[in-house]
Amino acid sequence: MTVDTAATSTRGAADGDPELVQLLTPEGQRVPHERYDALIDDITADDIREVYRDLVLSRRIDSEAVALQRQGELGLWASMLGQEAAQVGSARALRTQDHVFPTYREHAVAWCRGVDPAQMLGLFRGVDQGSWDPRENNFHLYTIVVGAQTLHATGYAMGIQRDGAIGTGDPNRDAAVIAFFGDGATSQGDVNEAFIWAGVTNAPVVFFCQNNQWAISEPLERQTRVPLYRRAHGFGFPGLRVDGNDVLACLAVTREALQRARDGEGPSLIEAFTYRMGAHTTTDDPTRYRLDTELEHWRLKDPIERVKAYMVRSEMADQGFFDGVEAEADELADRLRSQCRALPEPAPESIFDDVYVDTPPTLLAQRDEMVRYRDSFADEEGAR
Amino acid sequence: MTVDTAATSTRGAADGDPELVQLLTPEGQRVPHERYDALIDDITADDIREVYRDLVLSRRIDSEAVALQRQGELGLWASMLGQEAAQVGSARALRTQDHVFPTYREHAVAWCRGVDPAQMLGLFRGVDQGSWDPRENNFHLYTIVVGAQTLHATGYAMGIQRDGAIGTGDPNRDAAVIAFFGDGATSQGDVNEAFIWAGVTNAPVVFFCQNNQWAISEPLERQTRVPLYRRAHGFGFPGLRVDGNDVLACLAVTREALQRARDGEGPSLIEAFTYRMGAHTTTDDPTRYRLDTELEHWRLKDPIERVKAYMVRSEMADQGFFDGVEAEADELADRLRSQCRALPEPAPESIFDDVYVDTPPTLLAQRDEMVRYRDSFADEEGAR
Amino acid sequence: MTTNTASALTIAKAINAGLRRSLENDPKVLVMGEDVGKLGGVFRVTDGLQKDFGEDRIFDTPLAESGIIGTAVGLALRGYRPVCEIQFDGFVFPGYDQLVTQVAKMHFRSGGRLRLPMVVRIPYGGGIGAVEHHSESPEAYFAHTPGLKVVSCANPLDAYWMIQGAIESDDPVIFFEPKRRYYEKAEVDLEDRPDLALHASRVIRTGSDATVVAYGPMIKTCVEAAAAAAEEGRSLEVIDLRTLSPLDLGPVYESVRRTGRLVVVHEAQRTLGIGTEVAASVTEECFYSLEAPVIRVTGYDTPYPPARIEDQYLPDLDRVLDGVDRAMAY
Amino acid sequence: MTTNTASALTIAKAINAGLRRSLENDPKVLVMGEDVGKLGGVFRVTDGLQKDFGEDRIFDTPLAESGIIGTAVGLALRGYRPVCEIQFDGFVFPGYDQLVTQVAKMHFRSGGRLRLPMVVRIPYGGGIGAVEHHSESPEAYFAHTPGLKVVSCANPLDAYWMIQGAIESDDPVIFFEPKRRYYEKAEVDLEDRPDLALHASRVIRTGSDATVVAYGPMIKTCVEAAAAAAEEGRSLEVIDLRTLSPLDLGPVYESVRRTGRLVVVHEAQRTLGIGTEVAASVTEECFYSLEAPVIRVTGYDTPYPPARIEDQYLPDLDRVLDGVDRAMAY
Ligand SMILES: Cc1ncc(C[n+]2csc(CCOP(=O)(O)OP(=O)(O)O)c2C)c(N)n1
Ligand SMILES: Cc1ncc(C[n+]2csc(CCOP(=O)(O)OP(=O)(O)O)c2C)c(N)n1
Ligand SMILES: [Mg+2]
Ligand SMILES: [Mg+2]
Repeated sequence: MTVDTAATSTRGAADGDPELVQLLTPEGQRVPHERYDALIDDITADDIREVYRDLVLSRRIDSEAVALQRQGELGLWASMLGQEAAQVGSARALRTQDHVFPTYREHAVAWCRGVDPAQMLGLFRGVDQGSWDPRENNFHLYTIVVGAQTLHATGYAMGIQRDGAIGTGDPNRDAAVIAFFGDGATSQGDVNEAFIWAGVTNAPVVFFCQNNQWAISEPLERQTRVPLYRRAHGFGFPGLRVDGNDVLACLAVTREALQRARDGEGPSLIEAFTYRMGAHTTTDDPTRYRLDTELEHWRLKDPIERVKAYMVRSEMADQGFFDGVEAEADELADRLRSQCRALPEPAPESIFDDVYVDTPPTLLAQRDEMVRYRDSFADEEGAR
Repeated sequence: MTVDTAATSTRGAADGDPELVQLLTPEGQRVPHERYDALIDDITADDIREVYRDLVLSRRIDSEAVALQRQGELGLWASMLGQEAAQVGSARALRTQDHVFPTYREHAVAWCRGVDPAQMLGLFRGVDQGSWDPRENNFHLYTIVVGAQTLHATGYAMGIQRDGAIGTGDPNRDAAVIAFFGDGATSQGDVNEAFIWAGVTNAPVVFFCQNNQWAISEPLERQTRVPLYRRAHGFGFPGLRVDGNDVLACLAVTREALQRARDGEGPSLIEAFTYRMGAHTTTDDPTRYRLDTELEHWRLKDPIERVKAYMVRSEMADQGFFDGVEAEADELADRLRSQCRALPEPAPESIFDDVYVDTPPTLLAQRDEMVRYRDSFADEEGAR
Repeated sequence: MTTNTASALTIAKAINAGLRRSLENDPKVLVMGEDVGKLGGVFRVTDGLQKDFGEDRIFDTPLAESGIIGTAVGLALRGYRPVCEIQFDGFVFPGYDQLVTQVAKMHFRSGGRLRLPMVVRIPYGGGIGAVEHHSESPEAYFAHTPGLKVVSCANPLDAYWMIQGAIESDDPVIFFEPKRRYYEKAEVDLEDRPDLALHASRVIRTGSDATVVAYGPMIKTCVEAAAAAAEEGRSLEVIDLRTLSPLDLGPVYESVRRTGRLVVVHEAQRTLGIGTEVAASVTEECFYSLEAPVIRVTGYDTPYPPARIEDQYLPDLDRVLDGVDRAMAY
Repeated sequence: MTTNTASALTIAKAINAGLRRSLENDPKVLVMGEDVGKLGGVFRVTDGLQKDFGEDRIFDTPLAESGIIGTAVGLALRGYRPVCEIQFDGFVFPGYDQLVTQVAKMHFRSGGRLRLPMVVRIPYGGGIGAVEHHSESPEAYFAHTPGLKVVSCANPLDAYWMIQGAIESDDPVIFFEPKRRYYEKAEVDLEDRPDLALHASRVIRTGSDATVVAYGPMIKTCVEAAAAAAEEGRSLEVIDLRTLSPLDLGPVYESVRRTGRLVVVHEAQRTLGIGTEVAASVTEECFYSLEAPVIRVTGYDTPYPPARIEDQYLPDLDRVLDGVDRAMAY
C-alpha cells in the first residue's frame, strides 16, 4: 500500500508544469501543445478579438458592479476579477443548445451567454433572486447554496440523454451541460454525489471547477491535499488541470470535454487553476487572511494582459482596436449604472406571487392580510 | 484528456488479479505475497485456530439470528453470511485502544470486540436501539443511516490526534479508528465528505468498505463504474482491494492501514471484495433481482472453507478441533436462543428517559400524562 | 358510476396503478429511487413498472438521497416529471437540503419562470415493528416549508387518484404514504375520477358531538374510534385532512362551529406537529365556537421508540377516545 | 454586583467573550466551522480565538456542513465539546441529516450511555439586506426535533452567559444568534452570573393589558412596541422565550392568566413556526383565561423575499401593535 499523495502539491502548478495545460504564457507567448492545438485551430484573429472584447467588457461589468456596491446601489457583489479567462474560455466553448449551471460568480459566462448585464445585478441589488429566464439563454439562475447546482446539472444532463440529444452527430442537436463551481465546493457532499451520478449514468456533463485558491478565507489546503482534478479519476472519468488564466487553453479543454459529452462519452472534470484577485464578496476583507505578495504573483499572470500582448505581438490588433473596446466598456459601464438605478422595485404583494404555480387560498388570505394592513396606514394618512 | 475508466471492471476481481490482495486461495492454498507476508509473519497456528473459531462462531450467531427472526423472536436481521473473513480479518487487526464504527451488519466484528451476542439482538428484536456501551469495547453502536458513521469515525480520529495518541511509538497508546461501510454507502455525500476530512486532516482512520456487490437489489454498477478502492486516490490517500473472503489477507492489509494511521501517516481505504450470500435482511427477497449462478460462483469462495482446508492441509488442526468448535457453536446458539427470549422488555415510560441528559419539565409532563392514562385502565380493571 | 372499471386494490397496489396510469398518459413521467427497478421498491409499490416502461423511465439510482432529489430537479428543469421514492421516512434527511433550499424555492427564485413538477414519495409512520428510522412521521418539516406542497393518502381510492394528481401538479409535491396501511384493501374505480381537488380535506363521517381531524395512517384508527364512540351514543365527525400543506381547514372550521370541540390526531411528535397548526388556526377562526381547547392526541416529544413499545407511543383507538373525553370534559 | 467586571459589549463581542471563557475553562472545548480561524468568521464572532487558542482548538473545516456536524459528533464521542459555526441560517440544511438522525438521537439510541455535548451556532434572521439564504429563521425545524435543545439570545448579557451555558450542557444545543442585532451594545458583567437557567423564559417588561411573547431579533422590536403602546396608555407585558426547545411556557401561562391576551411574534413563516406551538399550548393551558385567540405576528408563508421588500415581510413595531390591537378587539 503506497501513499499516493500529491507529487505536485495543491499549490504547485507553475507555468510549464506538465500537469497544467497552457497555450498562452503570461507573457502572451503562444506555446504549442500536442493535444490541444488542434482544438483551437479554427480560431481566427477575429475570434481572438471577440474573446478579448468579452474579457474586457465582462471585467468592466464586474468592476462597475463593485463600484455600484460601494455607492450603495447594490447590497453585495461577488467579483470575478482574475477569473475572466476561465469563464470566457469555457463559455465560448459552448453551443447554443448546451446548458449552463453557474454559481454566483459566473458573470463573464453570463455575459457570453447573452444575459443582459443589468439582469445580473437584480439579485445583488435585492430586487429579485434571479431575473433572467434560464430557458432563453440556456443559462440557469445563480445558485448560492454551494454545490447544489452540480446535481441539477447532472440531472439536466440525464434529461438530455433521455431526449436522445447526444451522440447523433448533429452539431445543432447534440447537447451538453456545464456545471460551474469553486474549489471550496468540491468538499460538499452534493458535488461528490454529482460526480457519482455522472459517472454511473455517463451523463453529458462537464464539471468546471474554478480553483481560485480560496473559499472565502480558506486556502485550498483546507479542502484537499492533492490537486482537485485528480478527484475525477476515482469516480471513473477524466480530469485535468488547465491554466485558468489562459483563455485559449480554457477554450480548448472545454471544447474537448463538451464534445466528449455531446458524443455520448460521458462526463469530465476541468480544474481551471486561477486566482480570486478581489475580495470574496464586497463584504469580505481579504487582508485578514492573505498576503499581498500572493496577489502580486498572480497579477503577473493577468488573463487579459496576456491576450493583449499576444495580439500585439502577432499584429492581430492595433491601438485603435484596444481604444475602441475601451470606449465600448465605458459606454457599457454608463449604461449599467443607469440601468441599475432603474431596476424596478418589487411590489410587496409580489412576495406571494410565485411561491406556487397555483397560489393556495391560505396564501391569498395572507396577501389580503398584508394589503389590508398596509391600506390601514393609507387610510390614516388620508384621514389627516 | 484520456478516458480513465476501469481497466478492471467493477466486477472483474478474480483470484490472481494483481489488483486483488490474496494470501489464501479459495482452495486453502497459502500463496506468497511480496508485501503482505511480512504483515502476518507473527501469526501462529494457535492464532489461525482462534480465527477459525471466530469465523465459525460468528457465522453461527448470524444463522441463529436468522432462525430467531423466522420464529418471530426478532423483527429483522441483517445477515453477514459470506462476509465473515472481511469482518474477522479486519477486527483481529485492531488493538484494544482502537475504535470501531460499524454499520448494522458487522456482527463478526462485534463478536471479535467482545460484544455479548445477545446484545446484538436487542436492536433487531425491538427492545432497544443498541444495548452495549460503546466505550466498553471501543465498538460504537450500529448505525442505520447509510454512511453517517463514517463522519463520526473521522471526527473521533481527529480527537485521537488532539489527544496526542498517534505517532508516539507506544503500542499501547497510539490509536486508530476503523469505519465500516458498504459498497452502496460510497455514494452518500457523507462518506465522501469523510474522505475529504480525513485527507485534509490526515486523521488516523481506516475506511473499510465491504463491497458485497449489492446494495439491497442494486448491483455495484449503480454506484460506480470503476473499482471502489480507487476512489481514495482522488482524495489523496491510499486505497487497495483485498480478497474479502480471505481472512489472512484482510488481516494483513488492515494491520498495515491501522499502523499507518497510528503512526500518524493518515487515512486509507480498503475495499474488501466479498459477497452478500444471504438476503439484504430477512424481509428481502433476492430471487427478484439476482441469479443463483452468481451465488454458486461465490459459494466456491467460502471464507470459512478455505481456512479449514488450509488448516487441514498444513496440519494445524484435526477433526477433534473442528468438532470442538462445532460443539461450542451449538452451545452458543442454545445460549443465544434463550438469552434472546429473556431480553428484558422496555418499560413504556422509558421512552422519556434518555431523550435528554436533563429531562425537561415538558417531557416529564408528557410522561405523567402517559402514566395517568395507563393507570386509568388499571383503575377500570380494578373496578371490575 | 361504472362498476366494471372497479377493482379491489390495496393502497400499495393503488399507488402502483396510479403511477402506471401517469406513466402511460405522459411520456415525461419518470420513476427513480433506490431499488425501484427490478425489486419494485422495498414495499413493491413500483412493482413491474421497470419491466413495462423500461430502464430509462424507471431507474435505480445510486444510494444517496441528495443525489436523488438534486438530479430530479435537473430532470424537471429539462421538462421531465420525476417521481422520486425515498425508501423510508427516516432517510429523507440527506435530501432535505435540496428539498428546502432548491425544490421549495426554485419557482420563487425564478420569479415564476421555472417550474419543478416533481413528486417525492415517502412511505411514513410506524406500527410495523421496524428498527430505528423506519417508522417516523416527518411531515411537519415539509409543511413548515413554503413552496412545497404536502399530501397524504389514507385509502386506496385516494392513493390511486392523489398520486396522479400529485404528478400532474406543476408544484413540487411531497407525497406521504401510510406504510402500515399499504396492504389495506378497498374497491377503487379506475376510471371515475372523484370530483375532489388534491388539496382538499374531506369529511369522512359526520357527527355532532365533537370533530376528529386526522390524516394518513390515523384515519383508520379515528374511524374505528368514531364507530366505538357511536356505540356509546357519542357522535363524532371525522375529517381526513388529505392535504397537509397548504392546509384546507375550511371543512374543519365549519365542523367545529357545529360541534364546538376538536381533537386532532397524528403519529408525529406533538410539538410543532401538524396538529399544532390545526389547533392554532382553528382557535383563531372559531374562537367563540370552541367549548374546549383543541386536544392533540399524538406521539410524544421523543425519538420514535423501539418497536416493542411503539404501541405505547402511537395513538390508538383508546387514546383517541380519551382525547374526545378530555374535550367533552370542558 | 461588581461594576468593575462590567463592560459594554455588542452581542457579537459578548459571544466571543463567552466562547473565550469556555475555551479557557475547559481544554476540551473546540471551535470549528467555515472561516472561523484567521478570518474570525464572517461576523467576527470568533475573532482572535485561533491566535490565542491555536489551530488545534479553533479550526477551519472543509466547506461542507454535514462534515462539520458529523465530525463534531465524533469529536464529542471522544470527549471533546465542539462548538460548530454554521455560516448563515440557510446553510444549515446540508448538515440537517446529521443533526436530526444522529445528534438528536445518539443519547436516546444508546440508552443514555453516550452524550453529545456539542453546540451548533447559527446566525439567523433577516433585516440585513442580504441575498437569498442569508436571512432565514429555521428554528422551528429544530424545535420539532426531540433530542435537540434550542435557544436564542436577544441581548449581550444573555449572549455571554447563554453560550457558556450551552457549551456546559451535556445535551446538544442549537444556538441561534440574532445576526441583525450583533452590533447592539449593552453593559455585561463578565463575572456575576445571573441566576437564570439556560432553558428558562424571562419576563422582560411587566404589563397588564396584553402579553407579547418573542425571542431573538424580535425582542428589541417588541420592547420598542411596548414603549410605544405605553405612551398610548396600553400596558404590555413582554416575555423573552430564550429557550425554544424545550419551551418554558410557565411564565407565559402566568402572564396570560392575568392579561387574557397574547401576541406571539417571530420572523419565521407563520405555519408551524414557534408561535404556533405557543398558541396551541397556551390555549390548552389557559383556555378559560383567554379573552381572544392567540395572535401570531410573523413572517408570511413564503420563502424569504428579496432584500428590498424584506421590511414588508418582517414584523416591525407597527405590526406588533396591530397584533395587539387585534387581540384587544375581541
Ligand atoms: C452550503 C453553503 N455553505 C456555506 C456558504 C457560504 N459561502 C458562500 S461562498 C463560500 C465559499 C465558496 O468557495 P468556492 O467554492 O471556492 O467558490 P468561490 O467563492 O471561491 O468562487 C461560502 C463558504 C454557502 N453559500 N453555501
Ligand atoms: C440514508 C439511507 N438511505 C437508505 C437506507 C435504506 N438502506 C438500508 S441498507 C441499504 C443498502 C446498503 O447497501 P451497502 O452500503 O452496500 O451495504 P450492505 O447492506 O450491502 O451491507 C439501504 C438502501 C438507509 N438505511 N439509509
Ligand atoms: Mg474558491
Ligand atoms: Mg453492499
